[in-house]
Amino acid sequence: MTLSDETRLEMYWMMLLSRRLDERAWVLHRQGKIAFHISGIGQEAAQVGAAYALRRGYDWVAPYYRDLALMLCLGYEPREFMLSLMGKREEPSSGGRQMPSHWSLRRANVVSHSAVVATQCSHATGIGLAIKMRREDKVVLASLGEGSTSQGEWYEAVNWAAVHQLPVIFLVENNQYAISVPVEKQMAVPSAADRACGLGLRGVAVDGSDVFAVHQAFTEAVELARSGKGPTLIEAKMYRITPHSSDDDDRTYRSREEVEEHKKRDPLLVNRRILERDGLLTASRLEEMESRAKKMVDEAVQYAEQAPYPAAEEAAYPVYAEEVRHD
Amino acid sequence: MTLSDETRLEMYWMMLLSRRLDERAWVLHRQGKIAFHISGIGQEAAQVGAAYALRRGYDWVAPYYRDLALMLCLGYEPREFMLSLMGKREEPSSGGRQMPSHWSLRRANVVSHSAVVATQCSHATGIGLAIKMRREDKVVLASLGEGSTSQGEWYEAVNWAAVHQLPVIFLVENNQYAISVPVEKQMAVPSAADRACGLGLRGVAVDGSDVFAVHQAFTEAVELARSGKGPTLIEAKMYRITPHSSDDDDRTYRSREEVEEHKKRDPLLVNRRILERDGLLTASRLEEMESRAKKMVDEAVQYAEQAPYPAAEEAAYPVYAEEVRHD
Amino acid sequence: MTEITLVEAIRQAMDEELARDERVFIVGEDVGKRGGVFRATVGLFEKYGEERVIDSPLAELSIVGVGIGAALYGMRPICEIQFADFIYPAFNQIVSEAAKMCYRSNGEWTVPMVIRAPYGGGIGGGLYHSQSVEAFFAHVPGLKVVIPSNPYDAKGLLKSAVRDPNPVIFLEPKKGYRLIRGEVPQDEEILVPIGPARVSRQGSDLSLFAYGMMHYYALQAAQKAAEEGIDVEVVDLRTLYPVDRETILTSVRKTGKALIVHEDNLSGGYGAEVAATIAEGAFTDLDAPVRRLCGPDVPAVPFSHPMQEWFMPNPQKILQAIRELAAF
Amino acid sequence: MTEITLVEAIRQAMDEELARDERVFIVGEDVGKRGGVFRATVGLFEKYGEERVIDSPLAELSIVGVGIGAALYGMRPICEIQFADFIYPAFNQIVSEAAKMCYRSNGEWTVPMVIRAPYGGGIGGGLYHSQSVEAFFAHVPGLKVVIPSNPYDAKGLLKSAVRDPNPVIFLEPKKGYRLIRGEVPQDEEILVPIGPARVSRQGSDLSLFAYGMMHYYALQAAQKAAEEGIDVEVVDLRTLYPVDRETILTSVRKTGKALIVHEDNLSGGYGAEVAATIAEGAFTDLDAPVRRLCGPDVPAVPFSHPMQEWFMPNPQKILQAIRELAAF
Ligand SMILES: Cc1ncc(C[n+]2csc(CCOP(=O)(O)OP(=O)(O)O)c2C)c(N)n1
Ligand SMILES: Cc1ncc(C[n+]2csc(CCOP(=O)(O)OP(=O)(O)O)c2C)c(N)n1
Ligand SMILES: [Mg+2]
Ligand SMILES: [Mg+2]
Repeated sequence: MTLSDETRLEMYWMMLLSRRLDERAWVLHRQGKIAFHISGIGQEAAQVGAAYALRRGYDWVAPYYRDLALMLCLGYEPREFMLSLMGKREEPSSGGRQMPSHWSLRRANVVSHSAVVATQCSHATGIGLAIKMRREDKVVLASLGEGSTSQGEWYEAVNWAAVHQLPVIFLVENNQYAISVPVEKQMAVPSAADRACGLGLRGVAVDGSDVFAVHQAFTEAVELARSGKGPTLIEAKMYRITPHSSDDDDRTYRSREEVEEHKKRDPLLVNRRILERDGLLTASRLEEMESRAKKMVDEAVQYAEQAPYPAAEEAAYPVYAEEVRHD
Repeated sequence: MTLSDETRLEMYWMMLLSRRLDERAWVLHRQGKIAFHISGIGQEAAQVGAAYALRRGYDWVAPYYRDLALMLCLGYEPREFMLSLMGKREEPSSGGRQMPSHWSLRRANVVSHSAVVATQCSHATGIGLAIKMRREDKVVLASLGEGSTSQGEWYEAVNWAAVHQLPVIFLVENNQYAISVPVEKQMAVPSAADRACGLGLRGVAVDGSDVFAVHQAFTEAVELARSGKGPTLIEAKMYRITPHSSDDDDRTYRSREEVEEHKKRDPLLVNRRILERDGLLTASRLEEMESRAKKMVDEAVQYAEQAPYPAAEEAAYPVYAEEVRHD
Repeated sequence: MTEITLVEAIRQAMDEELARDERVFIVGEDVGKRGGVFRATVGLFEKYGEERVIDSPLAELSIVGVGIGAALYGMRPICEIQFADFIYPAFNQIVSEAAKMCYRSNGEWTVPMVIRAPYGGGIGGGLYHSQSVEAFFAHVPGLKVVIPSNPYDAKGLLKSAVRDPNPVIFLEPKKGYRLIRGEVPQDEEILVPIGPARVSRQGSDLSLFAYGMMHYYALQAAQKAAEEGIDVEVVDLRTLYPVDRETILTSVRKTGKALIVHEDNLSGGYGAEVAATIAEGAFTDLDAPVRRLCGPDVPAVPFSHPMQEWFMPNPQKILQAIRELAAF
Repeated sequence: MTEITLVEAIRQAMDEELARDERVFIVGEDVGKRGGVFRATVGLFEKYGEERVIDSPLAELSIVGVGIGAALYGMRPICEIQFADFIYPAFNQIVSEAAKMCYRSNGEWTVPMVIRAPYGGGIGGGLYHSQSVEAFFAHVPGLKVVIPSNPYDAKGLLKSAVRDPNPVIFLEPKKGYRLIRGEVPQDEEILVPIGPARVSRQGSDLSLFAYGMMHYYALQAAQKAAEEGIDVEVVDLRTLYPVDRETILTSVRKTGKALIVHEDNLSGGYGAEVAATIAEGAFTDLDAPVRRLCGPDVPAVPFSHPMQEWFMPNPQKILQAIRELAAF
C-alpha cells in the first residue's frame, strides 16, 4: 500500500500533535496543575505507523499507557486527554476513575486496560478468537513495552494466538527500559522480535523512529491477519526519551549523554528529514502545523480546566453492569 | 563420558524396576487397594538418562509426578513408593498429606512439588540462582510435561534462567498429550525444544525412548551448566502409553491403534534391543533382573500394607516451620 | 419430574444455553473430546463443534484472559477451570481485569462471563484437588460468586449466570457431582435468580448457614437434630457475593442463634463475613455467640484418609455443634 | 533517639539484615540502581552489589517463585513487589507454593522469605496503585501477614520477618512512607516479635482496631474523641495472620464495644474476621453491635480527587463512628 503525500503529511501531523500535547502535560505537571503524567515522547512514530495500517474504527485495539499518538489517530481528542490528566468527569476512558493514559474508547473499539502490564494481551487474543468465531475480517492490535514481555501473561496470550492462528498483531514498543531496568535484564535474545521463533508466529523488528517503515511492516502483518494467516509480533525499536513518568528521576540510572545521544533519533526529527527530503514538508507547512497544534493544545487545556470534577458519590458505581448509567 | 557396561545395564535395571513398580500400582488400583495412580510408563528412558548425567545426591532436582524412574535413580525406595500410594505415615514426601507421586526427598536434594503444573520450574531457577550466588558447581534439573510449557510460569522461569545464565536444565517430557489434549493444541512450533530460541538458551530435542541418547544430551548440558555456561532446554520425545491417570479413560480421545503403534517404541523394548545388540543383555541376565524386580516389588507392597496410617490429628501440623516435629 | 445428578444439571444448563444463544461458548482444559475430567461437558463437543467447545492450552490465566477478551467483543464465554485449586494462575485476570472492567471504564465495557470450577474436599484429592476458594472471590467487588447445593439450583443458577452481564464465579461442590441427586423438570426452562439466599428448612431454635456440599450435610444434621427436639432453620447461602444480608439477618432475628458451616479454612473464610454481618445487624436479637464450624487452619485437605476425615466437617460434627449451640 | 520516616526504617531494617546474614538478598523490579520506586532500597545496591540486590525481570510470579527456590536452597530472600496491586500474578506461587511447602512436605522443606509490598490508597494512585490486599493473604494457613503502622515497628517487624522461618507477607502503608515519622534508636538492635497485636492507647469506652495507615488515623481520632470525653482504646493489629485473638478479646471484654477500621473493601475484608472473633469469643461482654468502618464495596480507590476522598476512611469519619458507637 503506497501512502499518498497527504496521508504521509497527516501522519507527521499526528506525531507532532501528540508530541505537543505530551510536552504540555509535562508543563502542567511542573506547574502543579496535574498530579501525574506518563509520556509517549520518542514512541510516536511506531504508534502512528501502526495506527495507519489499521482500518480505524473497524479493527480493535488493546493499547498501553504510552500510546497517546496511537489514541489520537483513533480519534481520541486532545481535550479528552487533558480531561483525563486532570481527573475530570467527562474524561471518556473512566470518568476519572483511572489514572491518566489508561485508555478506553468504546466508540473507537479501544478496550479498557489496567495498569497491570501485559494483561491487555490476552484480551486481544480473546477478541481475535471472537473475530475468528464470527468469521469477520477484523484484526486486533495489542501493544506493550519490551519489559512487559517478561510476563508469563504475554507469553500465554501470544502462544494461544499462534496455536489458534488468530488475527492479532502484538506490537512491542521497545524503548530499552522498564522504568530503570535495561532490556538486557529482561531477555537473553538480542531482539524482542526473536521471541516469536519459540512461539510459532512471524517476528519482525523494525526501526521505530521511521513511521513509514513501521507502517510498511504493519501493513503486511494486517493483511496476513485479515486474510486468516494468523498473528505477527512486531518489535519497534526506539528509546524512551523522558523519565518513566513524572514520579521518576532517570538520572539515578542512566547518563545524560546516553539520553542526548538517542535524541538524535527522535522520531519527529527523523521523519521531518524524510518528508523534507521528499519535498513534502516545507518550513511554512511545518509552521502552520505547529501553530495549529499550539492552538489545539491551548484550547484543550482551557476546556479541561473549566470542566467539572466528578461528584464524590459517583465513585459508588458502576460496580456491576446493572448500575451503568448513561447520562 | 562413556558409560561402562555395568552402568549401562544398571540403567536398564532402573527402567525395569520402575516399570514393574508402576505396573503393580495399576494392579493395586484394580484390586481396590489404592485410590489413585499416575503412571510413568513409557517415560522411563528419559528419566533414567537424565538422572545418570547428574551427580546424584549433590545436584538438585525439581521433578514432576511422572518421574518415578528418576526418583528411583535418586535413591527413592520401592517401599517408599508403595507407602505413598497407600497414604501411609512413613511415606517420605509428605507423611501422607500429598497424593501419590508428588515427590519430595530431602536426603536426595529433591524439592517438594505441588500438583499445580510448572510451579516447580521457578523453584529450580531460584535454586540455580542460589547456586550461582554461592559460587558452587551444582546444577539443578526441573522436569515437566509438554502441556505444562503452555503456562506463563514456565516461560518466566526459563527466561530468568537464561537472562542470569543459571545452571538449570529444563527437561520437557513430551508424551504428546496433556490428559486428552494433543501437543498441537499447546504449541505452534513443531517441537518443544524450539521454544528455546525465543528465550536465548540452547534447545535440544532427543529421542526419549533411547536412554543412552538422552544421557548423552544431558551430559553435555550438565557440563555446560556446571561450568557456568548457563541453562539448556531438553525435550525428550516419547508417548504416554497409559491413560493420564487411574481416573482417566483415554478411549474417549484416542484410538487403540494409535496407542498400539506407539508401544513399538516402548523404551523398555528399545533399550533391551540396544543392549542385546551390544551383547550385554542376555536372556538369563534379564530373567535375573525380572525376578529381582518382582521380589522387590512384592516386598515393598507387603511392607507398605502393614505400615500404619497417620493418626488423624497429625493433620494439624506442621503449618509453620515452628511446628515441624522430628520423630 | 426426573431425578438427575448435580453434574448432569450443570451439563444440561450449558447445553441449553449453547443452544439458545450462539454467543455462548465453552473453553477450558479437556472440555472437548474428553467431555471434561468430571464429564460436565460430555456430548457438547460433538453437538456444537470445536469452535464452541474449545480445548484450550494448559494455561488458566489465559483461559480467563481470553474469555474476558471474547466477552468484551460480545461473546458469552463459559470458562472451565479444571479444579478450583488451579484457579490461582488466573487470579490476576479475575481480580484485576474481569472484576474491575465495568467500574474502571465507567460502564463502557462489561464482562459477561462465567468461570466454572469444581471445588471442595472429601474425595481423596489431597492438598491440590480439594480446595475451597470462595473466600478469595467473595471479597472482590465486581464479581458475583455462586455455589449451588442441589441439581435444581445448579441448573437454574448456571443458566442465570450465563445470562448475567457480569463475571460470575460458579463453584461446584465436586463431591456432590454424582452423590447429590434431585428432581429437575425437563420440560420447562429453569432460571434461579442470582442474589437471594434460600431458607431450605424452616426452624425456630437456631439458624444454620451453609452452601454447597456443606448445605447437603447441614440438612442431614438438621434432620437428626429434629429427632432430638432441636428445630433448626437451614439457610442455603448459594449466592455468596454480593452478600444477601437480608435473608441472613431475617433468619437470625427469628431464631436468635447462628451456626455457620463451611469446609474452607476458618480464619478469613466466608463465615467471617456472615458472622460479622450478624454481629452488626442482629446484635439485639442474639441469644448466643455466633458459632463457626469450618475447616481447620491448615493449608488444605490432606490425602491420607484419616487426615482427610479430620479436616472435613460432616453431618456428625455439625450435629454436635447444633447441640452445643442449642444448649447455650 | 532519632526521628526517622517509615520508609527509612524499612531501608535500615534491610540494610542491617543484609549486613548481618549473607544469605539475605533483595530481589524485585527497580530495587537496584534506582533504589526502588519508593526509594526503600536506596544505597543498598551500591553497598552490597548486584548479586544481593537484584533487578529482576518484570515478572512478579517469578520474583516470588525464584525467591521460593532460593529459600529452599537455604537463602533468605526479600522479594519486593513494586505495588501490592501487582501481587496477583504471583498469587499462585504465594498461595500454592510458599504457604503450603512446609505442611505438604511434612516439614522437610520450609520457605523462609519475606514478600514486601507497598499498599493502600490516598496517594492519587487510582485503581491500580492504591489497593489493599491483606484479606487475600490473611486467610492462607502457612503465611504470616504483617503490617506496621510506625517506624519502630516497621524496622523491628521487618527484621523479625527476615529471620522468620516462614513466608511473611509484609505490607507497607505507602501513604505513610514519608508522612509517618517516629523515634527509632539507632544504637541498638530492634526486633519486634511477629504475632502479638499491641494496645497503642489504653481506654475504657470502646475498642478501636486498626493497622497501617488507618491505625495512624485511629490514634488521631481517639485523641479528638478524648477531647469530647470518649475514652477510646486503640489496638494496632500489626500481625494480621495468624490472628491474635487474645489481644482482641481482652480489649473488647474490657470496653464492651468494638470498632474496626480498614481501607480495604468492607465485605470479606479483614475486619470480618475480627468481628467474627469478637462475636464468638466476647459475646457476653458486648454492649453494642460490632461496627466496621471500611472502604466501600467498589473495586478500588478511584483516581479523581473527590472520588478518592469518598472512598478513603479518615480521622473525621473514624471520629464520627466512635461517637455513634459510644452513644449506643
Ligand atoms: C504487573 C506489573 N508490575 C509492575 C508494574 C509497575 N510498572 C509500571 S510500568 C513498568 C515498566 C514497564 O516497562 P515496559 O514494559 O518496558 O514499558 P515502558 O514503560 O518502557 O513503555 C513497571 C515495572 C506494573 N504496572 N504492572
Ligand atoms: C495449573 C494446573 N492446571 C491443571 C491441572 C490438571 N492437570 C493435571 S496433569 C494435566 C496435564 C499435564 O500435561 P503435561 O504437562 O503434558 O504432562 P503429562 O501429564 O502429559 O506428563 C492437567 C491439565 C494441573 N495439575 N495444574
Ligand atoms: Mg520499555
Ligand atoms: Mg504430556
